[in-house]
Amino acid sequence: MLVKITENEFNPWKYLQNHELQAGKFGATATFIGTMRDYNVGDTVKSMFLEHYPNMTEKYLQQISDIALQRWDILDTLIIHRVGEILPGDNIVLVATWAGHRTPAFDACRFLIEELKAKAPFWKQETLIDDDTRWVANHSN
Amino acid sequence: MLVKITENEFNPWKYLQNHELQAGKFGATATFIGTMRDYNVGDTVKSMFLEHYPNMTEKYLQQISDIALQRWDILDTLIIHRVGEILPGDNIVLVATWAGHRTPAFDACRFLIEELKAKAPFWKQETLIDDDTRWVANHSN
Amino acid sequence: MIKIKFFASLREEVGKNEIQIETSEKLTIAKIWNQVCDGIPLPNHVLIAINMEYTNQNAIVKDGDEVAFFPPVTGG
Amino acid sequence: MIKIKFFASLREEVGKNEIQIETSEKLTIAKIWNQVCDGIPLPNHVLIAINMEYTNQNAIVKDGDEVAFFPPVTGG
Repeated sequence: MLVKITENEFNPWKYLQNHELQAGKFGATATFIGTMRDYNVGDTVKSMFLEHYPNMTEKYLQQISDIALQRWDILDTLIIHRVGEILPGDNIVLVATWAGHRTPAFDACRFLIEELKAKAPFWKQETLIDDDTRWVANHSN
Repeated sequence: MLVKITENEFNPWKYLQNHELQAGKFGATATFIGTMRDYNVGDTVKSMFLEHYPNMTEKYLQQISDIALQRWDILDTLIIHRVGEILPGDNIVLVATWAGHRTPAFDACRFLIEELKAKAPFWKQETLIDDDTRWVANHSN
Repeated sequence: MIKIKFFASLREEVGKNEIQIETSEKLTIAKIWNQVCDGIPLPNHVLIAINMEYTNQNAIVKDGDEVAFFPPVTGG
Repeated sequence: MIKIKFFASLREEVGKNEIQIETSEKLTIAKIWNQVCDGIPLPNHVLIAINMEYTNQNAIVKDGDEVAFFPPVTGG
Protein backbone atom coordinates (compact mmCIF):
# COMPACT_ATOMS: atom_id res chain seq x y z
CA MET A 1 0.00 0.00 0.00
CA LEU A 2 1.32 3.40 -0.97
CA VAL A 3 -0.31 6.75 -0.15
CA LYS A 4 1.47 9.92 -1.10
CA ILE A 5 0.62 13.63 -1.17
CA THR A 6 2.91 15.69 -3.38
CA GLU A 7 3.33 19.37 -4.22
CA ASN A 8 5.23 18.43 -7.36
CA GLU A 9 4.02 17.54 -10.83
CA PHE A 10 4.04 13.75 -11.20
CA ASN A 11 4.09 11.29 -14.07
CA PRO A 12 1.59 8.53 -13.26
CA TRP A 13 3.05 6.08 -15.79
CA LYS A 14 6.50 6.31 -14.20
CA TYR A 15 5.01 5.70 -10.76
CA LEU A 16 3.21 2.64 -12.09
CA GLN A 17 6.23 1.34 -13.94
CA ASN A 18 8.29 1.60 -10.77
CA HIS A 19 5.64 0.00 -8.56
CA GLU A 20 6.43 -3.54 -9.65
CA LEU A 21 4.74 -6.52 -8.11
CA GLN A 22 6.24 -9.96 -8.46
CA ALA A 23 5.86 -11.26 -12.02
CA GLY A 24 3.29 -14.02 -12.33
CA LYS A 25 1.51 -13.28 -9.04
CA PHE A 26 -0.98 -10.71 -10.33
CA GLY A 27 -3.26 -10.83 -13.35
CA ALA A 28 -5.09 -7.51 -13.27
CA THR A 29 -4.16 -3.86 -12.81
CA ALA A 30 -6.83 -1.16 -12.77
CA THR A 31 -5.88 2.50 -12.70
CA PHE A 32 -7.64 5.83 -12.65
CA ILE A 33 -6.02 9.20 -13.30
CA GLY A 34 -7.66 12.55 -12.71
CA THR A 35 -6.14 15.38 -14.73
CA MET A 36 -6.84 19.11 -14.57
CA ARG A 37 -9.12 20.37 -17.34
CA ASP A 38 -8.93 23.92 -18.69
CA TYR A 39 -12.70 24.25 -18.34
CA ASN A 40 -15.28 23.68 -15.60
CA VAL A 41 -19.05 24.26 -15.44
CA GLY A 42 -18.88 26.34 -18.63
CA ASP A 43 -15.91 28.55 -17.78
CA THR A 44 -12.30 28.58 -18.86
CA VAL A 45 -10.01 27.83 -15.95
CA LYS A 46 -6.42 29.18 -15.92
CA SER A 47 -5.07 27.49 -12.83
CA MET A 48 -6.14 25.86 -9.61
CA PHE A 49 -4.99 25.77 -6.02
CA LEU A 50 -5.49 22.47 -4.22
CA GLU A 51 -5.72 22.98 -0.47
CA HIS A 52 -5.74 20.01 1.90
CA TYR A 53 -5.75 19.14 5.58
CA PRO A 54 -2.19 17.88 6.09
CA ASN A 55 -1.99 14.51 7.88
CA MET A 56 -5.75 13.96 7.79
CA THR A 57 -5.54 13.43 4.01
CA GLU A 58 -2.86 10.76 4.39
CA LYS A 59 -4.70 9.17 7.30
CA TYR A 60 -7.98 9.05 5.42
CA LEU A 61 -6.43 7.67 2.23
CA GLN A 62 -4.67 4.97 4.26
CA GLN A 63 -7.97 4.08 5.93
CA ILE A 64 -9.79 3.59 2.62
CA SER A 65 -6.82 1.63 1.24
CA ASP A 66 -7.05 -0.67 4.29
CA ILE A 67 -10.78 -1.11 3.72
CA ALA A 68 -10.23 -1.94 0.02
CA LEU A 69 -7.53 -4.50 0.87
CA GLN A 70 -9.88 -6.18 3.35
CA ARG A 71 -13.06 -6.01 1.27
CA TRP A 72 -11.73 -7.23 -2.09
CA ASP A 73 -9.35 -9.97 -3.13
CA ILE A 74 -6.65 -7.55 -4.22
CA LEU A 75 -2.87 -7.59 -3.74
CA ASP A 76 -1.91 -3.92 -3.52
CA THR A 77 -3.13 -0.33 -3.79
CA LEU A 78 -1.52 2.99 -4.67
CA ILE A 79 -2.87 6.54 -4.28
CA ILE A 80 -0.95 9.68 -5.28
CA HIS A 81 -2.60 13.11 -4.88
CA ARG A 82 -1.27 16.47 -5.90
CA VAL A 83 -1.67 19.61 -3.76
CA GLY A 84 -0.72 23.28 -4.21
CA GLU A 85 -0.77 25.35 -7.38
CA ILE A 86 -1.54 23.38 -10.54
CA LEU A 87 -2.14 24.03 -14.23
CA PRO A 88 -4.40 22.49 -16.91
CA GLY A 89 -2.97 19.17 -18.07
CA ASP A 90 -1.34 18.47 -14.69
CA ASN A 91 -2.34 15.21 -13.07
CA ILE A 92 -4.28 15.58 -9.83
CA VAL A 93 -4.73 12.02 -8.66
CA LEU A 94 -3.60 8.50 -9.47
CA VAL A 95 -5.35 5.44 -8.02
CA ALA A 96 -4.20 1.92 -8.86
CA THR A 97 -5.09 -1.57 -7.69
CA TRP A 98 -3.50 -4.96 -8.41
CA ALA A 99 -5.33 -8.29 -8.16
CA GLY A 100 -5.42 -11.84 -9.47
CA HIS A 101 -8.58 -11.10 -11.45
CA ARG A 102 -10.20 -8.08 -13.06
CA THR A 103 -13.45 -7.78 -11.09
CA PRO A 104 -11.89 -7.05 -7.68
CA ALA A 105 -9.24 -4.82 -9.32
CA PHE A 106 -11.93 -2.68 -11.01
CA ASP A 107 -14.28 -2.61 -8.04
CA ALA A 108 -11.57 -1.63 -5.54
CA CYS A 109 -10.17 1.05 -7.87
CA ARG A 110 -13.63 2.56 -8.32
CA PHE A 111 -14.27 2.39 -4.57
CA LEU A 112 -11.02 4.24 -3.79
CA ILE A 113 -11.65 7.13 -6.17
CA GLU A 114 -15.31 7.45 -5.11
CA GLU A 115 -14.39 7.51 -1.40
CA LEU A 116 -11.55 9.94 -2.07
CA LYS A 117 -13.89 12.26 -3.99
CA ALA A 118 -16.61 12.04 -1.34
CA LYS A 119 -14.57 12.44 1.84
CA ALA A 120 -10.82 13.05 1.52
CA PRO A 121 -10.15 16.61 2.80
CA PHE A 122 -9.01 18.37 -0.36
CA TRP A 123 -10.49 21.60 -1.72
CA LYS A 124 -10.10 23.15 -5.15
CA GLN A 125 -9.96 26.87 -5.77
CA GLU A 126 -10.07 27.81 -9.45
CA THR A 127 -8.60 30.92 -11.05
CA LEU A 128 -10.65 31.94 -14.08
CA ILE A 129 -9.55 33.78 -17.20
CA ASP A 130 -10.23 37.21 -15.64
CA ASP A 131 -8.19 36.25 -12.53
CA ASP A 132 -11.32 35.85 -10.41
CA THR A 133 -11.02 32.95 -8.00
CA ARG A 134 -13.78 30.62 -6.86
CA TRP A 135 -14.03 27.55 -4.66
CA VAL A 136 -15.34 24.49 -6.46
CA ALA A 137 -18.69 23.83 -4.81
CA ASN A 138 -19.13 20.08 -5.07
CA HIS A 139 -17.26 17.10 -6.34
CA SER A 140 -18.48 16.12 -9.80
CA ASN A 141 -18.96 12.73 -11.41
CA MET B 1 -9.14 5.15 -31.35
CA LEU B 2 -6.27 2.69 -31.45
CA VAL B 3 -6.57 -1.09 -31.78
CA LYS B 4 -3.44 -3.16 -32.07
CA ILE B 5 -2.59 -6.85 -32.01
CA THR B 6 1.06 -7.58 -31.31
CA GLU B 7 3.28 -10.65 -31.14
CA ASN B 8 5.84 -8.71 -29.11
CA GLU B 9 6.08 -8.03 -25.39
CA PHE B 10 4.74 -4.54 -24.70
CA ASN B 11 5.10 -1.99 -21.93
CA PRO B 12 1.62 -0.57 -21.24
CA TRP B 13 2.92 2.49 -19.40
CA LYS B 14 5.03 3.53 -22.39
CA TYR B 15 2.05 3.12 -24.70
CA LEU B 16 -0.02 5.30 -22.41
CA GLN B 17 2.70 7.90 -22.00
CA ASN B 18 2.99 8.17 -25.78
CA HIS B 19 -0.78 8.33 -26.35
CA GLU B 20 -1.08 11.97 -25.39
CA LEU B 21 -4.33 13.83 -25.67
CA GLN B 22 -4.39 17.61 -25.69
CA ALA B 23 -3.57 18.99 -22.23
CA GLY B 24 -6.60 20.50 -20.50
CA LYS B 25 -9.20 18.78 -22.68
CA PHE B 26 -9.56 15.54 -20.68
CA GLY B 27 -10.05 15.04 -16.96
CA ALA B 28 -10.17 11.27 -16.53
CA THR B 29 -8.16 8.30 -17.76
CA ALA B 30 -9.20 4.75 -16.84
CA THR B 31 -7.00 1.80 -17.71
CA PHE B 32 -7.06 -1.94 -17.30
CA ILE B 33 -4.12 -4.27 -17.83
CA GLY B 34 -4.34 -8.05 -17.93
CA THR B 35 -1.06 -9.79 -17.12
CA MET B 36 -0.17 -13.47 -17.33
CA ARG B 37 -0.21 -15.25 -13.97
CA ASP B 38 2.01 -18.25 -13.23
CA TYR B 39 -1.01 -20.13 -11.85
CA ASN B 40 -4.53 -20.94 -13.03
CA VAL B 41 -7.35 -23.02 -11.51
CA GLY B 42 -4.94 -24.52 -8.97
CA ASP B 43 -2.07 -25.40 -11.31
CA THR B 44 1.30 -23.84 -12.01
CA VAL B 45 1.48 -22.52 -15.56
CA LYS B 46 4.85 -22.29 -17.33
CA SER B 47 3.83 -20.54 -20.51
CA MET B 48 0.87 -19.83 -22.72
CA PHE B 49 0.09 -19.66 -26.41
CA LEU B 50 -2.44 -17.06 -27.46
CA GLU B 51 -4.15 -18.01 -30.70
CA HIS B 52 -6.44 -15.57 -32.48
CA TYR B 53 -8.48 -15.16 -35.64
CA PRO B 54 -6.41 -12.62 -37.60
CA ASN B 55 -8.43 -9.67 -38.93
CA MET B 56 -11.59 -10.69 -37.06
CA THR B 57 -9.91 -9.71 -33.76
CA GLU B 58 -9.05 -6.25 -35.05
CA LYS B 59 -12.48 -5.86 -36.63
CA TYR B 60 -14.28 -6.88 -33.44
CA LEU B 61 -12.13 -4.65 -31.21
CA GLN B 62 -12.76 -1.71 -33.52
CA GLN B 63 -16.50 -2.40 -33.40
CA ILE B 64 -16.62 -2.36 -29.59
CA SER B 65 -14.43 0.78 -29.54
CA ASP B 66 -16.93 2.45 -31.88
CA ILE B 67 -19.81 1.41 -29.64
CA ALA B 68 -18.03 2.76 -26.54
CA LEU B 69 -17.31 6.09 -28.26
CA GLN B 70 -20.99 6.40 -29.20
CA ARG B 71 -22.50 5.18 -25.95
CA TRP B 72 -20.40 7.18 -23.46
CA ASP B 73 -19.16 10.74 -23.32
CA ILE B 74 -15.53 9.75 -23.84
CA LEU B 75 -12.78 11.26 -25.97
CA ASP B 76 -10.64 8.30 -26.98
CA THR B 77 -10.02 4.57 -26.55
CA LEU B 78 -7.01 2.28 -26.86
CA ILE B 79 -6.81 -1.51 -26.95
CA ILE B 80 -3.56 -3.48 -27.28
CA HIS B 81 -3.68 -7.30 -27.22
CA ARG B 82 -0.78 -9.72 -27.26
CA VAL B 83 -0.80 -12.95 -29.28
CA GLY B 84 1.65 -15.85 -29.69
CA GLU B 85 3.89 -17.43 -27.08
CA ILE B 86 3.92 -15.60 -23.74
CA LEU B 87 5.40 -16.05 -20.26
CA PRO B 88 4.19 -15.30 -16.73
CA GLY B 89 4.51 -11.59 -16.01
CA ASP B 90 3.97 -10.64 -19.66
CA ASN B 91 1.12 -8.25 -20.31
CA ILE B 92 -1.74 -9.72 -22.33
CA VAL B 93 -4.07 -6.79 -22.78
CA LEU B 94 -4.23 -3.05 -22.22
CA VAL B 95 -7.52 -1.14 -22.39
CA ALA B 96 -7.65 2.62 -21.81
CA THR B 97 -10.30 5.31 -22.08
CA TRP B 98 -10.10 9.09 -21.81
CA ALA B 99 -12.99 11.37 -20.87
CA GLY B 100 -13.91 14.68 -19.29
CA HIS B 101 -15.21 12.93 -16.19
CA ARG B 102 -14.54 9.70 -14.36
CA THR B 103 -17.90 7.91 -14.64
CA PRO B 104 -17.91 7.51 -18.44
CA ALA B 105 -14.17 6.73 -18.42
CA PHE B 106 -14.67 3.88 -15.93
CA ASP B 107 -17.86 2.55 -17.49
CA ALA B 108 -16.45 2.51 -21.02
CA CYS B 109 -13.19 0.88 -19.88
CA ARG B 110 -15.11 -1.84 -18.07
CA PHE B 111 -17.39 -2.34 -21.08
CA LEU B 112 -14.43 -2.78 -23.44
CA ILE B 113 -12.67 -5.42 -21.35
CA GLU B 114 -15.93 -7.30 -20.65
CA GLU B 115 -16.85 -7.36 -24.35
CA LEU B 116 -13.31 -8.36 -25.30
CA LYS B 117 -13.35 -11.22 -22.77
CA ALA B 118 -16.79 -12.39 -23.86
CA LYS B 119 -16.49 -12.24 -27.64
CA ALA B 120 -13.12 -11.25 -29.12
CA PRO B 121 -11.72 -14.34 -30.92
CA PHE B 122 -8.66 -15.15 -28.81
CA TRP B 123 -7.92 -18.56 -27.26
CA LYS B 124 -5.41 -19.44 -24.56
CA GLN B 125 -3.53 -22.70 -24.46
CA GLU B 126 -1.55 -23.21 -21.25
CA THR B 127 1.60 -25.27 -20.83
CA LEU B 128 1.77 -26.72 -17.32
CA ILE B 129 4.82 -27.59 -15.25
CA ASP B 130 4.96 -31.16 -16.67
CA ASP B 131 4.78 -29.79 -20.24
CA ASP B 132 1.17 -30.93 -20.66
CA THR B 133 -0.87 -28.42 -22.62
CA ARG B 134 -4.53 -27.55 -22.16
CA TRP B 135 -6.96 -25.11 -23.67
CA VAL B 136 -8.42 -22.65 -21.16
CA ALA B 137 -12.10 -23.57 -21.04
CA ASN B 138 -13.85 -20.32 -20.20
CA HIS B 139 -12.99 -16.72 -19.64
CA SER B 140 -12.79 -15.97 -15.93
CA ASN B 141 -13.84 -12.91 -13.94
CA MET C 1 -16.05 -21.16 -53.39
CA ILE C 2 -16.51 -21.01 -49.64
CA LYS C 3 -13.57 -20.88 -47.24
CA ILE C 4 -14.09 -22.63 -43.89
CA LYS C 5 -11.81 -22.10 -40.87
CA PHE C 6 -11.57 -23.85 -37.51
CA PHE C 7 -9.77 -22.47 -34.48
CA ALA C 8 -8.22 -23.61 -31.20
CA SER C 9 -9.63 -26.74 -29.50
CA LEU C 10 -12.28 -27.11 -32.20
CA ARG C 11 -9.58 -27.27 -34.88
CA GLU C 12 -8.03 -30.14 -32.94
CA GLU C 13 -11.36 -31.95 -32.42
CA VAL C 14 -12.32 -31.67 -36.06
CA GLY C 15 -8.79 -32.31 -37.29
CA LYS C 16 -9.06 -29.53 -39.83
CA ASN C 17 -7.53 -26.08 -40.01
CA GLU C 18 -8.94 -24.55 -43.16
CA ILE C 19 -10.77 -26.05 -46.11
CA GLN C 20 -12.52 -24.75 -49.18
CA ILE C 21 -15.64 -26.11 -50.78
CA GLU C 22 -17.32 -25.46 -54.08
CA THR C 23 -21.08 -25.36 -54.08
CA SER C 24 -23.83 -24.10 -56.33
CA GLU C 25 -26.58 -24.49 -53.69
CA LYS C 26 -27.33 -21.96 -50.98
CA LEU C 27 -26.36 -23.78 -47.82
CA THR C 28 -26.99 -23.02 -44.16
CA ILE C 29 -24.08 -23.01 -41.72
CA ALA C 30 -25.45 -26.23 -40.18
CA LYS C 31 -25.43 -27.98 -43.58
CA ILE C 32 -21.89 -26.83 -44.29
CA TRP C 33 -20.75 -28.24 -40.92
CA ASN C 34 -22.34 -31.60 -41.69
CA GLN C 35 -20.82 -31.65 -45.15
CA VAL C 36 -17.24 -31.06 -43.96
CA CYS C 37 -17.17 -32.57 -40.44
CA ASP C 38 -18.39 -36.03 -41.45
CA GLY C 39 -20.24 -37.53 -38.52
CA ILE C 40 -19.21 -35.03 -35.82
CA PRO C 41 -22.32 -33.26 -34.50
CA LEU C 42 -22.17 -29.46 -34.35
CA PRO C 43 -21.25 -28.71 -30.70
CA ASN C 44 -23.80 -26.67 -28.73
CA HIS C 45 -21.25 -24.15 -27.51
CA VAL C 46 -19.66 -23.50 -30.92
CA LEU C 47 -19.33 -19.92 -32.09
CA ILE C 48 -19.84 -19.11 -35.76
CA ALA C 49 -18.78 -16.19 -37.92
CA ILE C 50 -19.46 -15.37 -41.56
CA ASN C 51 -16.98 -12.86 -43.00
CA MET C 52 -15.76 -12.15 -39.45
CA GLU C 53 -19.19 -11.21 -38.09
CA TYR C 54 -20.93 -13.40 -35.52
CA THR C 55 -23.91 -15.34 -36.81
CA ASN C 56 -25.84 -18.53 -36.07
CA GLN C 57 -26.20 -21.99 -37.62
CA ASN C 58 -29.30 -21.05 -39.62
CA ALA C 59 -27.53 -18.31 -41.56
CA ILE C 60 -27.22 -18.83 -45.32
CA VAL C 61 -23.73 -18.91 -46.82
CA LYS C 62 -23.08 -17.56 -50.28
CA ASP C 63 -20.26 -17.99 -52.73
CA GLY C 64 -17.11 -16.12 -51.69
CA ASP C 65 -17.94 -16.14 -47.98
CA GLU C 66 -15.48 -17.01 -45.24
CA VAL C 67 -17.06 -19.18 -42.53
CA ALA C 68 -15.38 -19.77 -39.16
CA PHE C 69 -16.18 -22.21 -36.37
CA PHE C 70 -14.56 -21.79 -32.96
CA PRO C 71 -14.95 -22.60 -29.27
CA PRO C 72 -15.84 -20.03 -26.55
CA VAL C 73 -13.20 -17.30 -26.52
CA THR C 74 -10.69 -16.88 -23.69
CA GLY C 75 -8.70 -13.72 -24.44
CA GLY C 76 -7.89 -10.72 -22.29
CA MET D 1 -6.00 23.27 25.38
CA ILE D 2 -8.03 22.58 22.24
CA LYS D 3 -6.74 23.41 18.76
CA ILE D 4 -9.41 24.46 16.23
CA LYS D 5 -8.78 24.60 12.46
CA PHE D 6 -10.82 25.95 9.56
CA PHE D 7 -10.24 25.12 5.90
CA ALA D 8 -10.98 26.46 2.43
CA SER D 9 -14.14 28.56 1.90
CA LEU D 10 -15.15 28.07 5.53
CA ARG D 11 -11.84 29.60 6.69
CA GLU D 12 -12.67 32.65 4.58
CA GLU D 13 -16.27 32.87 5.81
CA VAL D 14 -15.27 32.61 9.46
CA GLY D 15 -12.16 34.76 9.00
CA LYS D 16 -10.08 32.37 11.09
CA ASN D 17 -7.39 29.88 10.19
CA GLU D 18 -6.44 28.22 13.45
CA ILE D 19 -7.15 29.13 17.04
CA GLN D 20 -6.60 27.54 20.41
CA ILE D 21 -8.90 27.68 23.41
CA GLU D 22 -8.44 26.72 27.02
CA THR D 23 -11.39 25.08 28.74
CA SER D 24 -12.00 23.04 31.85
CA GLU D 25 -15.53 22.04 30.77
CA LYS D 26 -16.35 19.17 28.44
CA LEU D 27 -17.77 20.90 25.41
CA THR D 28 -19.64 19.59 22.40
CA ILE D 29 -18.45 20.53 18.91
CA ALA D 30 -21.55 22.73 18.52
CA LYS D 31 -20.68 24.69 21.68
CA ILE D 32 -17.09 25.15 20.58
CA TRP D 33 -18.30 26.53 17.24
CA ASN D 34 -20.56 29.03 19.00
CA GLN D 35 -17.79 30.05 21.37
CA VAL D 36 -15.26 30.82 18.63
CA CYS D 37 -17.43 31.88 15.65
CA ASP D 38 -19.34 34.61 17.45
CA GLY D 39 -22.75 34.91 15.88
CA ILE D 40 -22.17 32.83 12.77
CA PRO D 41 -24.52 29.83 12.80
CA LEU D 42 -22.92 26.42 12.21
CA PRO D 43 -23.56 25.75 8.49
CA ASN D 44 -25.66 22.67 7.68
CA HIS D 45 -23.19 21.29 5.17
CA VAL D 46 -20.12 21.71 7.38
CA LEU D 47 -17.86 18.69 7.90
CA ILE D 48 -16.28 18.12 11.29
CA ALA D 49 -13.26 16.12 12.42
CA ILE D 50 -11.79 15.46 15.85
CA ASN D 51 -8.17 14.33 15.70
CA MET D 52 -8.55 13.83 11.94
CA GLU D 53 -11.49 11.45 12.20
CA TYR D 54 -14.94 12.47 10.96
CA THR D 55 -17.50 13.14 13.68
CA ASN D 56 -20.65 15.20 14.24
CA GLN D 57 -21.60 18.32 16.14
CA ASN D 58 -22.76 16.42 19.21
CA ALA D 59 -19.36 14.84 19.84
CA ILE D 60 -17.60 15.81 23.07
CA VAL D 61 -14.19 17.43 22.81
CA LYS D 62 -11.53 16.82 25.43
CA ASP D 63 -8.34 18.62 26.35
CA GLY D 64 -5.60 18.06 23.80
CA ASP D 65 -7.96 17.41 20.90
CA GLU D 66 -7.63 18.94 17.45
CA VAL D 67 -10.98 19.99 16.00
CA ALA D 68 -11.45 20.86 12.33
CA PHE D 69 -14.34 22.49 10.47
CA PHE D 70 -14.46 22.42 6.69
CA PRO D 71 -16.78 22.61 3.67
CA PRO D 72 -17.69 19.66 1.42
CA VAL D 73 -14.51 18.26 -0.10
CA THR D 74 -13.63 18.60 -3.78
CA GLY D 75 -10.45 16.60 -4.35
CA GLY D 76 -9.57 13.99 -6.93
